[in-house]
Amino acid sequence: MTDAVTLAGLRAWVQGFAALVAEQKEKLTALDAAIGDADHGINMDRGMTAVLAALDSDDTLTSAAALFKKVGMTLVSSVGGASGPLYGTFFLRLGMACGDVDSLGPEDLAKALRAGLDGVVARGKAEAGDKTMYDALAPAIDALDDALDSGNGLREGMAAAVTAAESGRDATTPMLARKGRASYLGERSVGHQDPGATSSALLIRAAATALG
Amino acid sequence: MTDAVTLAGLRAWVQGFAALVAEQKEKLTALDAAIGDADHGINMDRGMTAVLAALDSDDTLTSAAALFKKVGMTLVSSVGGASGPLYGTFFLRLGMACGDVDSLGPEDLAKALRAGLDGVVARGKAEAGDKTMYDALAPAIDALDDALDSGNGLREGMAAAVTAAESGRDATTPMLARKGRASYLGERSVGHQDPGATSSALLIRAAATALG
Amino acid sequence: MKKLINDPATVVNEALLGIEAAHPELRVDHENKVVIRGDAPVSGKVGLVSGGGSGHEPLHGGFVGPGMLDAACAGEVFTSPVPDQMLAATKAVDGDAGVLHIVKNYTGDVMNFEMAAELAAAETGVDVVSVVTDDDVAVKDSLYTAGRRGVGVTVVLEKIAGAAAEQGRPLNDVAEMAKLVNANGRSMGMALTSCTVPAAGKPTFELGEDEMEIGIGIHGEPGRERVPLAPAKQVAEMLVEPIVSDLPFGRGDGVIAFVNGMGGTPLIELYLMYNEVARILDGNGIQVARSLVGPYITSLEMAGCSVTLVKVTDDLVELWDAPVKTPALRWGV
Amino acid sequence: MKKLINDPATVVNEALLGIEAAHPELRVDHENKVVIRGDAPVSGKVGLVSGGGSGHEPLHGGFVGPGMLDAACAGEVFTSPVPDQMLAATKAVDGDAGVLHIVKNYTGDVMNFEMAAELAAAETGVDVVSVVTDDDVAVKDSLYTAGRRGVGVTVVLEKIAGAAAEQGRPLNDVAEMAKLVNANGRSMGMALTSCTVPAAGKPTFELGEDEMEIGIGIHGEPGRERVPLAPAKQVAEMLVEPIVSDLPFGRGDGVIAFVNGMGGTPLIELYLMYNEVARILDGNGIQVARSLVGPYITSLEMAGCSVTLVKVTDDLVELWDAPVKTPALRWGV
Ligand SMILES: Nc1ncnc2c1ncn2[C@@H]1O[C@H](COP(=O)(O)OP(=O)(O)O)[C@@H](O)[C@H]1O
Ligand SMILES: Nc1ncnc2c1ncn2[C@@H]1O[C@H](COP(=O)(O)OP(=O)(O)O)[C@@H](O)[C@H]1O
Ligand SMILES: [Mg+2]
Ligand SMILES: [Mg+2]
Ligand SMILES: [Mg+2]
Ligand SMILES: [Mg+2]
Repeated sequence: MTDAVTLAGLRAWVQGFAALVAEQKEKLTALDAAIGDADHGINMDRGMTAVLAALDSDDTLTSAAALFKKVGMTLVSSVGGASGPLYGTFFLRLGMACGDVDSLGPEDLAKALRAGLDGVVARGKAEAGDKTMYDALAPAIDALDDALDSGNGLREGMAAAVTAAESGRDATTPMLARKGRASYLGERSVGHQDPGATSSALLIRAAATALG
Repeated sequence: MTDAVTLAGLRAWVQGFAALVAEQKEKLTALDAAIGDADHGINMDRGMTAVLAALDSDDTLTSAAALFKKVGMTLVSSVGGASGPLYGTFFLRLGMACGDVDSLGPEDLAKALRAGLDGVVARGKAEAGDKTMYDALAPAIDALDDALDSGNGLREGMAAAVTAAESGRDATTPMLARKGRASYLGERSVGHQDPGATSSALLIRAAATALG
Repeated sequence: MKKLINDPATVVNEALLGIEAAHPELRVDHENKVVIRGDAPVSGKVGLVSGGGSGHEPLHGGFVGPGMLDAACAGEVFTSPVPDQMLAATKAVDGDAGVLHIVKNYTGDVMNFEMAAELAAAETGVDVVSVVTDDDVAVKDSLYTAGRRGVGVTVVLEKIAGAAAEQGRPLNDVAEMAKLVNANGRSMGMALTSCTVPAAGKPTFELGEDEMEIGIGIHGEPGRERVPLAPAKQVAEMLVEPIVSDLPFGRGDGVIAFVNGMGGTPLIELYLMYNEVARILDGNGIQVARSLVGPYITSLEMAGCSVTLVKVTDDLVELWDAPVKTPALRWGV
Repeated sequence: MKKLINDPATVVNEALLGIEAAHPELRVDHENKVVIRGDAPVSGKVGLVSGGGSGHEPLHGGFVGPGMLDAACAGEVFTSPVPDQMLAATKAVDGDAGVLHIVKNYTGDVMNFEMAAELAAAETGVDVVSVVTDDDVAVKDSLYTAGRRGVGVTVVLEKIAGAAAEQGRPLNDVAEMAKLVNANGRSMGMALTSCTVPAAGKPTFELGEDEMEIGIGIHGEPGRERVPLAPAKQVAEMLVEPIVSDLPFGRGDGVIAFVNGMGGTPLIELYLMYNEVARILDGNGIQVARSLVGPYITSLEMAGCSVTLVKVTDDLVELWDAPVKTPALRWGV
């Protein structure tokens, strides 16, 4: 059996993420209303809707690099706010790391995801425990690495990543925000789940569904 | 028995009116909220409070003319809105008609009240049925005249005046306003009791209590 | 009631203290609650006095200064000032060229200004001429009412009459200009919410979440009719159509177009409304010579807006463009 | 949700159409949602570009014009604009003297302007310097947060930097002036009500009839603490005390004192608040050199206010007094 991820699979991941964001739009916005400015769902949905349109209208996306560059640029150009540059940078770095290929193996995918995460950190300087999307993404990618290292296939690795992302997301609730708008609330940010961590958990879930 | 009205009685009338206005302040404002701008009770109470202060602080008020001039000027200078000039003019004309006396008989009082009413009309051009204070004052003064003409004393006359004022006041409810702010509402003014007619009924009631 | 105040009884006096502190170029007569141009009386210049109930800020105190009003009398919230105030204002701005009283057509305002004019005639020799604004087309069959209310046109009139006075024109000219503006101006307003008179403590009327009032005045009075909430495009039509058909305004007419905020509506919505109004005017072949967008004649914290159109000739536009230096309107200086 | 809009999705675009229609002296790039000074680029002059989420009007578009900004980028409501917009704005105002980016300190604004500066460096040779405003003292221990928010000082900074640029000063001077204003400015805000993001449809937070939020920003974010409603006098103390003790401001200091309305609070209350603020400053021996009272950096229809103090020297006051001609601030011309 081969675990190789195809371009079609990567597209399906992006489209699946767009679908989950659209479905969870109100939820994400409500979470942002509690500790931010009530627009995270609106922002992400605006961005992923633009991404879907961009993918449809562009048939030059014949490599992982091209595909994710398109996704990243589209997010940067349509989302705004904190999540635009952050998700945008994630996909731009992801694409660069994937390179000009139309299929890649689990280890390469894991490396590329890590590169995307590094991009988020480079842009936003978030650390573990700051109550941001990092707290969902980082554990997920660590879990994927561990699974693959211990000889599991992509399906198992992705399943582990989803579990890690979602417990990472849930773990943001008791955290005191140190980045983004939520940090302005000080103690009052405690007890609320971070919207960005929540959308990032959707990103990982979509990956598992499409690639796992 | 003498029906002559003394200066003390006239003062008591003014003070009684002030007391009733203070007591009915919210009611008058609520009526004005429905078809006006929610300030009639506030306006009248501000004015009559100023009047009480003026009467206390002034010991030159040794004639009906002086007393009512003071009341009228104080209302003009402290109430504003439509009711300030209207009630102010009422008392100014009332005082001029009473003249430099410290007591006067029922007929003279009735004549003076009529002069006050004429002042209201001169200032505001209201006619019967316009849904204004006129619709309470005019029937009251007519009733007083009739009672005195048919040989009744001041007490009976004043009792008749109160009845007439209050039915005049109630009769404003179905009227379509043709003067003042309420007239802007057109049909929507129908079904609401006129605030000014309501305060005028209090004026007559206070007169009956003090002079009747 | 949620307001940034200390005591409902002292709102007006305290706001006047704030105006005095924020605008050293103005004088405030606190006893009479009159905001006065710092260099008043300007000798040889017609003095412009306006005033009315408070709660419409910046009207009128925010329009005191070179090129506009010489003095503004502040009444209690939504209650006309008293004659003593107008008399004091008239004396303060009398530069021996006469004084113009600018009065919004409300029974209380008209009667109090009338008494003030009578007192001024008796006490001082000063010539006083009064102009009354009555531009609100929401008031129908005005023959059987107190007449139309004075609303948005008052702002345009005070600017244009102020410019005429600043040019040294005689009292009658200035009054004529003022009447011309009123005769050629029409307004219509609407509300999304009511407002609360501080001394009353609760909203003047209640509006459902899905309702709006069309044809309101500027005193939290209920309007002519209550209708379901509608998109800005339709609201603009409900306001502009009756204005245009009333004067009427026709193809080729030039206008000053004024979209006014009622106090609680943010600027982003007013600009959006202005876009709709401009489209409708364009569709009717009406040319916008000048425009004004913002909260200039308000009704406390009421959410809503009004539209005012004034048909203008070149000389009126010139007077509109003339320098003005007041807290709320300032250009050319 | 009661708003004068057509569709939550098009509020910003339609408001920009209104701004364009109402202000012929400005240009609007609708594709990039940028308001541009009509005569831009002014060759030899440093170009000033700002921008941010919409819903703060008149900030920033209302401050575009001679003596202030050259261009303003409008993001979605409460959402930072995207780099493409800032890049387009930067190109539009590049007069070969460099471009200053004025950025309010929010993670999104900072990161998007950063990306725009990177793109500008890559695509065009233009020098871009960025200044970030972070004056909100409500944000405590800012070392462990995204830092303090940029609020009221932004208005003062844009006016003063705009005047410096208009004088033909070089990019670094203009940037220094801007940083000086931010370094010497502090703000604090409060809310009586929440506000509703059109696309969200319901208030960002709920406040009881007897509660207020102290230490709010300008995005309907909840504040630092929720306290019982208090008289204006105490509200003024809650806002001014933390500002004065933070910089700190001391006896003899001269300041620009700015009482800002959040969008839903009427001017009469803002003047009343200004009176309280002026008293407190007076009690602290702080001299008010200049003042500004009104809704200049708002949070949609939120009721509330903020206080901003900027310590000024004579040369800053001179720049503040310099001519400015924008929709929202206009004097000296
Ligand atoms: N510095 C940062 N690093 C990583 N993630 C961040 C950072 N700042 C904010 N975020 C994420 O962005 C989310 C908010 O996104 P969004 O609401 O779309 O932007 P904005 O805060 O500008 O309105 C937060 O929930 C958080 O997860
Ligand atoms: N032209 C008029 N003639 C007689 N009474 C009038 C006239 N206009 C108004 N009123 C009376 O004044 C009352 C309103 O007074 P008030 O609310 O104090 O003044 P305002 O309408 O200026 O707020 C009305 O209820 C009506 O009885
Ligand atoms: Mg957000
Ligand atoms: Mg009334
Ligand atoms: Mg009134
Ligand atoms: Mg945002």
